[in-house]
Amino acid sequence: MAELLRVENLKTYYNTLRGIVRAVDGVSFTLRKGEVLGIAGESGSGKSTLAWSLLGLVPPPGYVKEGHIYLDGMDITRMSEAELRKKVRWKKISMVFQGAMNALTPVYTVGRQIEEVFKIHAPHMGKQEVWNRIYELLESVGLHRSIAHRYPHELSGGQKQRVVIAMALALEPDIVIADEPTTALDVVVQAQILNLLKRLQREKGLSIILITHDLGVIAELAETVMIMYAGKMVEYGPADLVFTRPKHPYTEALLKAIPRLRGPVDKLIYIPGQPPDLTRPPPGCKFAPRCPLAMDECHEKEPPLFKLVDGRLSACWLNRNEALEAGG
Amino acid sequence: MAQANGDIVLDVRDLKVWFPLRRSISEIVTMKPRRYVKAVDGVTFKVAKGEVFCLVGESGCGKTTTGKAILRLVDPTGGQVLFKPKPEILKELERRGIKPVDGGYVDLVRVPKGKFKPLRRELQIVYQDPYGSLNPRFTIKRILEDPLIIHGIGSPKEREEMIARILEAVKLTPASDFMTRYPHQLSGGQRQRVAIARAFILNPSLVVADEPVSMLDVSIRAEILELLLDFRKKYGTSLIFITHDLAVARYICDRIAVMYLGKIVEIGDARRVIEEPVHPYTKALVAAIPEPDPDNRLRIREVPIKGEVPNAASIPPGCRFHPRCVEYEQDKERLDALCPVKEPPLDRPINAAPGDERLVACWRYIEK
Amino acid sequence: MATARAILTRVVNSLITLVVALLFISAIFAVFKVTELEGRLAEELPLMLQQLEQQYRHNPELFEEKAKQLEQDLREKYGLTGSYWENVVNWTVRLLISNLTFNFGTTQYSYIGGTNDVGEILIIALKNTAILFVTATIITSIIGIILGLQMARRPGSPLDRGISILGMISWSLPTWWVAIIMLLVFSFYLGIFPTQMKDVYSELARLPGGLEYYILSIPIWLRYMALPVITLVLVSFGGWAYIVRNIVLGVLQEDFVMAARARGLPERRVIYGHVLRTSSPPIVTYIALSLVGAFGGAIITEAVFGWPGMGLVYWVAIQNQDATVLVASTWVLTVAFILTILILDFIYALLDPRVRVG
Amino acid sequence: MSVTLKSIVDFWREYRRYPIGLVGLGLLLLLIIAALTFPIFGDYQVVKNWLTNQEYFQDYPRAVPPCWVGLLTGQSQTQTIIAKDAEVASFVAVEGPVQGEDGYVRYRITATFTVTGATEPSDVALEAYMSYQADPPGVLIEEIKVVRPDGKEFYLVKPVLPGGLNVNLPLETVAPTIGTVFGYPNTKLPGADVPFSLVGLAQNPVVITRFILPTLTQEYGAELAGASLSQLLTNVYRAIFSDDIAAALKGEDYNVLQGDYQVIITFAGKNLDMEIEPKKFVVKGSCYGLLGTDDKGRPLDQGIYYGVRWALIIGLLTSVITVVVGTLYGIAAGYIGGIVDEVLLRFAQVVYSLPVLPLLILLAALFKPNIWMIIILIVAFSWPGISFVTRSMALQIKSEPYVEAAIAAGAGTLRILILYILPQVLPYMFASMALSVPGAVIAEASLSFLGLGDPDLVTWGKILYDAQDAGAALNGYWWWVIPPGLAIALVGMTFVFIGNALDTILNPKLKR
Repeated sequence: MAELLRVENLKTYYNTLRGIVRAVDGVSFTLRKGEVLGIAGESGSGKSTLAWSLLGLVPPPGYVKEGHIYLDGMDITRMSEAELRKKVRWKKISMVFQGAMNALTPVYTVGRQIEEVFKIHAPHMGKQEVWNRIYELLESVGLHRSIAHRYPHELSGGQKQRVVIAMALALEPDIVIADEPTTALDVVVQAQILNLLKRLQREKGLSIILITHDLGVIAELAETVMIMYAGKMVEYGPADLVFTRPKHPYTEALLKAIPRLRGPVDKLIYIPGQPPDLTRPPPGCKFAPRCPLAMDECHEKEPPLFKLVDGRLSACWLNRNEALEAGG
Repeated sequence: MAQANGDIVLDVRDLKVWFPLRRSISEIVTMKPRRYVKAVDGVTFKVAKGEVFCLVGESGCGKTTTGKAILRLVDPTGGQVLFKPKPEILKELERRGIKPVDGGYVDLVRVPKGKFKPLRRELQIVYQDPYGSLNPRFTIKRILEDPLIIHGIGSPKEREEMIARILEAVKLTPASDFMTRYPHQLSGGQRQRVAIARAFILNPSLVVADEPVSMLDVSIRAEILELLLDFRKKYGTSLIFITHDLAVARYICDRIAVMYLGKIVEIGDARRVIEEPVHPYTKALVAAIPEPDPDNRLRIREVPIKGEVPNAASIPPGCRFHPRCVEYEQDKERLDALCPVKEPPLDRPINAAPGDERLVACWRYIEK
Repeated sequence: MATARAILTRVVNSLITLVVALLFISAIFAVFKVTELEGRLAEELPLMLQQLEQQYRHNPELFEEKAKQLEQDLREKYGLTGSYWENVVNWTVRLLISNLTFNFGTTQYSYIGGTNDVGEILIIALKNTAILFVTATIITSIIGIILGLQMARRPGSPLDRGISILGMISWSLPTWWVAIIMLLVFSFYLGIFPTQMKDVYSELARLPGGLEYYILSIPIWLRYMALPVITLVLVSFGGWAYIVRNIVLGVLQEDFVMAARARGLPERRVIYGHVLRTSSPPIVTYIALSLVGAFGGAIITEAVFGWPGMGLVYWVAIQNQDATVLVASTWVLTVAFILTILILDFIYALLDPRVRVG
Repeated sequence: MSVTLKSIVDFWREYRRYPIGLVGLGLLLLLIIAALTFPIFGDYQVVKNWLTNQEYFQDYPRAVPPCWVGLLTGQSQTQTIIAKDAEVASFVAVEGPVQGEDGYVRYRITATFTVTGATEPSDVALEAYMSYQADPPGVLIEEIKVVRPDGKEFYLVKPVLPGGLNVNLPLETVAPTIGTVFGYPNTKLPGADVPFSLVGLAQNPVVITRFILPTLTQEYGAELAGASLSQLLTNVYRAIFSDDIAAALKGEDYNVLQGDYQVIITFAGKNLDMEIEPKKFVVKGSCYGLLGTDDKGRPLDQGIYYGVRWALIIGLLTSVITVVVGTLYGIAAGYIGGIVDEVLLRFAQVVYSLPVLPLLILLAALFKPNIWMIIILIVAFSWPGISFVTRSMALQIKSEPYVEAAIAAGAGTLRILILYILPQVLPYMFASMALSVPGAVIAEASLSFLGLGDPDLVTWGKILYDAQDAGAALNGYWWWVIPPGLAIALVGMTFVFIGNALDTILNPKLKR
C-alpha cells in the first residue's frame, strides 16, 4: 500500500531551565494508507511530543531540533505556520486529543465548533450543507444530531470523546492521531469507543496513529507497534510479533508487568527503578540501568536499531546476532 | 483465605451513604421531598482476617464511598459496620465507654466521632493519587511520624527507628536518605510506597487501598501490589482493595464484589466471578476489558450492555441495572413483573456450582 | 429552569445587599441626627425656659406646666419623644422611608444645576458620573484586553514586563493624585485643557437650541471630559492588562487551545474566538471587582477636576457639612453601584454557558 | 526547627530570582529606616505645630520651591536662613557701646546675608533680647539702612528734615525713638524680645512717609516724578533689592541685585547702657530645604518625612488585621462547611458588594473618627475579598487526600487546621498582606484628602488636602503636590513589588 507519512530521525527537544530535555530523540517510521500504528510508552517517553511534532504544534519552549516529516512528499518540518494551517492541519492530519474532556472549547456548542472547521477549511460550503454534514458526522459516531446544539459540559465523557472523533473526521483526513483516546473513560465506554474507531478505520480506510500507555488498547487496533522509552524507539514491528515474541527486554518486561484477565495467574514482574531524567540521560542504552539483562556494553554504547529477520526493528545489543542490518 | 475460617474482621450490613441534593426553588415551593444521591445504597459484605477483598466497578458506582464510609471518613446514612479490633484497642474503647457488640465487634457507625481515635490505629487507607496524598510541606520522616505522634507512640528515638524500619520494608533504602526528602523529590512509585508505609506504620487490622496503582506507570504497578501482599502476609492485615481494573483484581484479590450504582450486584471468589461471571453487568465488564492480545484487532468487541450509567440521583426502580440489561431485554416477558418492579436481593444463583460461595443480585439467576 | 434559579439567586443577593446598605446608612445617619438634635435641644431649651420664666414670674405653677408643654413641643418638633435608642429607631424608620422613596428634600447650599432639590441634584450628578466613568471604563477595557492578550502571548517579553510593572505602579497610585498632576501639567503648565470641568455648563448655555445644540455640544463635552477620562484610563489600564494577561495565560494552557490550533484555525481566531471568549466570564468578573476598587478613587477624581458629578457633590457636601446631601448621595450611589454589579453578574451568566445552565 | 529554617532558606533562594521583589525589599528597608530615624533627624517641633500653631511657621518663606530646583534649572535662588540662638552670631554682629563725640552712646547691630536668587527674599527678620538704661531715658534709632552689594545704602530710617536737608540738630529732635519703630513704649524698656522685620518696616506707612520717602526723593527725586504714592508704598520693599531702585519703585521691570547685603541698625542714647542679645535671624529665601514650603510656610520635607511612619502604620496594621480577619473567617467558613458556610459566605458577599469609599466618607463625615477608628473602618469593609480566597483554599485543601489521610490517622480538627491548612494558607496570607497595603494607604489618604482624616495627625493625605484647598495645582505649586503623592505611591509600590514576587512564587500558573 501507498506510503502516506515518513518520519526520519525526528528529534524534538525542550529548552528548560534545567537543561535540554530530549523528549523525542531520533524516531523514524513510515505509515501506510489504512495502517494503524500504535505507539506505546510510559509517562515521559515522548509519545505525546511526537504527536505534536507531526502537526507542527510543539508547545514552546519545545522545538523540532532535526529530522524530517514527509507527508505526501512535503516536509512538514520545513513548512511555515500558514502552510501548516492551510495544508496539513485537520485536512491531512487530524488529532483526537488526550483528555477529550478539555479538547472542546467550553463556551461554544459542539456544532458550532465543528462548523468552524468547515468555515475555515471549506468556505465554499453553504450553511445548510455544513449543518447536514455535522449531523451526519455526529450520527456516524453514534450520537444523536441534537448533540450539536449542546455545550461540552452537558455531555458525558463518552459523548465528548465521540464528538471529538466526529470532529477529527470532519474533513476526511488521511491520518488521525489518537492520543490516549480512551484514558479516563470507564471500561465499558472505552470498549465502545475502541469499537467505533475500529469500525471507522475499516469503513474509511483511515490511517491511525494510536498513542497510549495501555498495551491492551494498542492490541485492539494496531497493526504495527512502536514501543518508546525515554524519547527513543526501542522496538518497532507488526503487533502479532511484538506482543507474542518481544525482542526488547523493555517490551518483554512491560508485557509481563500487566495482569491478565484470562489464563493462569502468573506472578507479575516489575521493572525496578525509574525512567531516566531526560536532561541527563545515561550514556549507552537508556534502559540499561533498569534492564535485568544489561551487559557492560549496554552502559557504554547506545545500541542502534537492529533490523531483524522478521522485519522488526529492535534497539538492543542482544539482537546483534539475529540482526540483518543495523538500521535506524 | 476464604471467609470460611470464620475469623471475620469486618462485617458490613446494609451500609448506606446518601448525600442530600440542594433543592431547586421550584422544588422548595412545591414542597417536594429532598432528593439524594445514593452513592452507597445498601451494601453488605464480610472481610476475613488476612483477606484481600476487592470492590470493583466503574467510576461513580460507590466503591470509594463504601471504603471511606467504613473508615468513617464519610458519614454513613444507615446500616452497620461491625469491626473486630485488636484486644488492646477494644479495651481502650471500653475504657472510653463504648460497649462492644457480642464477639468483640464494634459498630463503627455508632461510635461517636470524639471517641473514634483509638480505632484510627486499626483502620488505614492508601489513596489513588500519589501526588496529592502526601503533605507537600512535610518531609518523609514527618509524614510517617505524624500518625505515631497523634497516637502517642514511642519516644522520638523509637519513632525514628520505626520509621527507618518501615521505609526499609517498603524498599526505600537507605532509609536515612529518604527521611529528609520532601514528596516532590520522589517519583510517583516512591511516593506511593511512602503512602503504604504510612498506612502500615500503625500496624492496622484493616487497610483500604483505593486504586493504589491506577495512576502509576505499568512497569511499577506490580511492585506496589507485591508490597501490599507482603504486608498482608507479614501482619495478617485485611485489605479492602478498590479498583476499576478487573485484571488487577483477579491478580490480587481473594474475593471480589462488583458494584453498580451503589449496590453490590455480584460477590464471590475473585477468580470464579471474573472467569465465569453470572450477573449481566459483570459479564459486560469482563467483556469490555482490552487485553494485550493482537488477535483482538480482528474482531469487534461485543459488550453486552446498553446506554450509559444513569445519574445516581435518579436510580431506576426495581433492579437498577435493568434499563441497560441485555438479558432482561431478551427475556422480557418473563422478567417484566420482576426487574423493573422489585429490587433483586443478593442470593445464591440457581445454577451455582458446588462450593461456589457466590451471591448475585439478578432476578434471572436467583428466581426459582 | 436552572437559569431562572441562577438569576433569582443573584437578584435576591442584590436585594439583601441593598437592604443591609439601606439599614446601615439610615441607622448611622439616625444616630448622627439624634445626637445632633439632642445637642440643639440642650442649647435651645434653657434659653426658651428662661424667657418663659420671665413671662410667668408670678405664677410658678403655670410656669411648670408651660415649661413641660414647651419641652414636649420641642421634642415633638425634633422627633425626640422617646429614649435615645427609641429616637434612633424612629429616625431610622423615617430615613428608611425617605431613602426608599428617593424623597430627600432640599438643601440650603448650592451644588450643580442651579437647583436646591437634593433629588434633582443627584440625578444630574449621577448622570455626569456615569458619562465619565462608563467612557473611561470602555476605553480602559479595550486597551487593557488588547494589551493583556499580547502580553499573555509572549510572557516574559519586554512588553509583558513593562506593562506588568506599570500595572503594579498604577495599582499604588491614588487616582485623584494623578488627576492633580494632570491638571498641573496639562492645564497649568501647558494650558491645553480647562481646569474647572463644571464650567461645561456655562459653555453649553451659550449654545443655540434645537438640533444644532446637540451637534455643537459634543465637542464641548469631549473637550471637558478629555482630561478626566485620560486620567482614569491612564491609572487603570496597566492593572487591567495585567489581570487580563493572567486570566488569558491560564486559559492558554488549557488543552482546547492546542486542539483549536490543531484544527488549522488561524491564530487570530484561536486567540480572539476561543481564548478571549473563554476568558470573558472571569474578565467580566474582574470588571466588576475593578469597579468596586476604582469607584472610590474615581469620584474623588471628579472632585479634583471639578467634574459636575457625584464626586463634586461629595466634596461640596463635606466642606459644607451638609449631612442630608451626604446621606442621600451615599444611598443613591449604593443603589447605582449594586445595580451595576447585578448587571455585570447577568452578563457573566450570559457569557458562561456553564453558569447559564447550572 | 531546622526544617523551618531550611524552608525559609529555600524560599529566599526562590525569592532572590525576582528582581522586582528585591527592589520592593530594598524600598521597604529604606522606608523602615526613614520611619525610625525621624526622632533623630526630623524636627518634631515642626510636626507638633503643623496643624495647630500657624505662628510657629512665620519665619518660613511661604509657598517656595525646594532649593535643589535651582541646581537643575540653573536659576540661582536665595537660600533661606533660619538661625537661632548661638547660630545667630555668624550672621549678626553687635557693636557697642561706642561713646560718640556728640555725647551719645551708640550700639549697632549688623546683620549680613547673601542674596543669590532671581527674586528677593520674602523677608529678613531679626529678633533680639534687649534691655537698656539711659539717662535721660529713651533710646533713639539713629538709622536703619541696608548696605547693598553695589555699595549703595538704602535707608529705612534716617533722620532728615522735611526740607530734605540733613541739618546738624540734636538727635532727639530728628531721630525716632525705639518705640516709634518697634512699637514699644519709648520711656522704659525692660528686658524683652524685640522683633524686627524688613518687610514690616518697608511696608509700614508711617515709616515710609516719615523716613523712607524723604531720603528717596532726595536721591531719586527726578526719576520718581509721576509715580503715585500708592505705587511707592507697595514697592519699597522690592526696591531695596533692585538693581534699578527707581524702576522698582515705579513698578517697572527690574532685576534683583545679587550679592552680600547688610542690614544695619544703630541705636543711640545719652548714657546708654544696652544689652542686646540676638536670638533669631531669618532670611526668608526664594527656596526652602529639600521639598519647599506650603502657603503657610510649613516645611514640606518634615511633613513628608514624618508621614512615612503613619503610612507604614496605617498600611501594615490595616492589611495585617484585614488579612487575619479575612483568613480566619474564610477558613472557618470553608472548614466547617454546610449551612454555616452558606451563611458566612452570603454575609461576606453582602459586605463585599457595598461601595466602600462612599460609606467610609459618610461615616467619617458624620463621626469624625480618629486614626484607629479609620483603620477599623477600612478593615470592616475590606476583609471579604481575602475571605473568599482563603475559604476556597480551605475547601480545596480540606478535600486533598493528604488531609483525609491525616484524619484517617486520627488527627483532630485543631491539628488539621494548624499543621495542614494554615501552613498552606500562610504564604498566601503574606502575599495578600503585602498586596493590600497600597489599598489601605490610599483609602486613608483619600479620606484625609477629603478633609476627613484624623484631625490630629500629619499625613500625606492631609498635606494633599491642604494643597488642593489652596489650589496648588492651579497655582503651579508642584512641590506641594508631587512629593506626598509619590510617597504614597512609593509605599504602595514597595508592597506591591514584594506581594507580586510572593504571588508569582506561590502561583505557578503565572510563572515564566
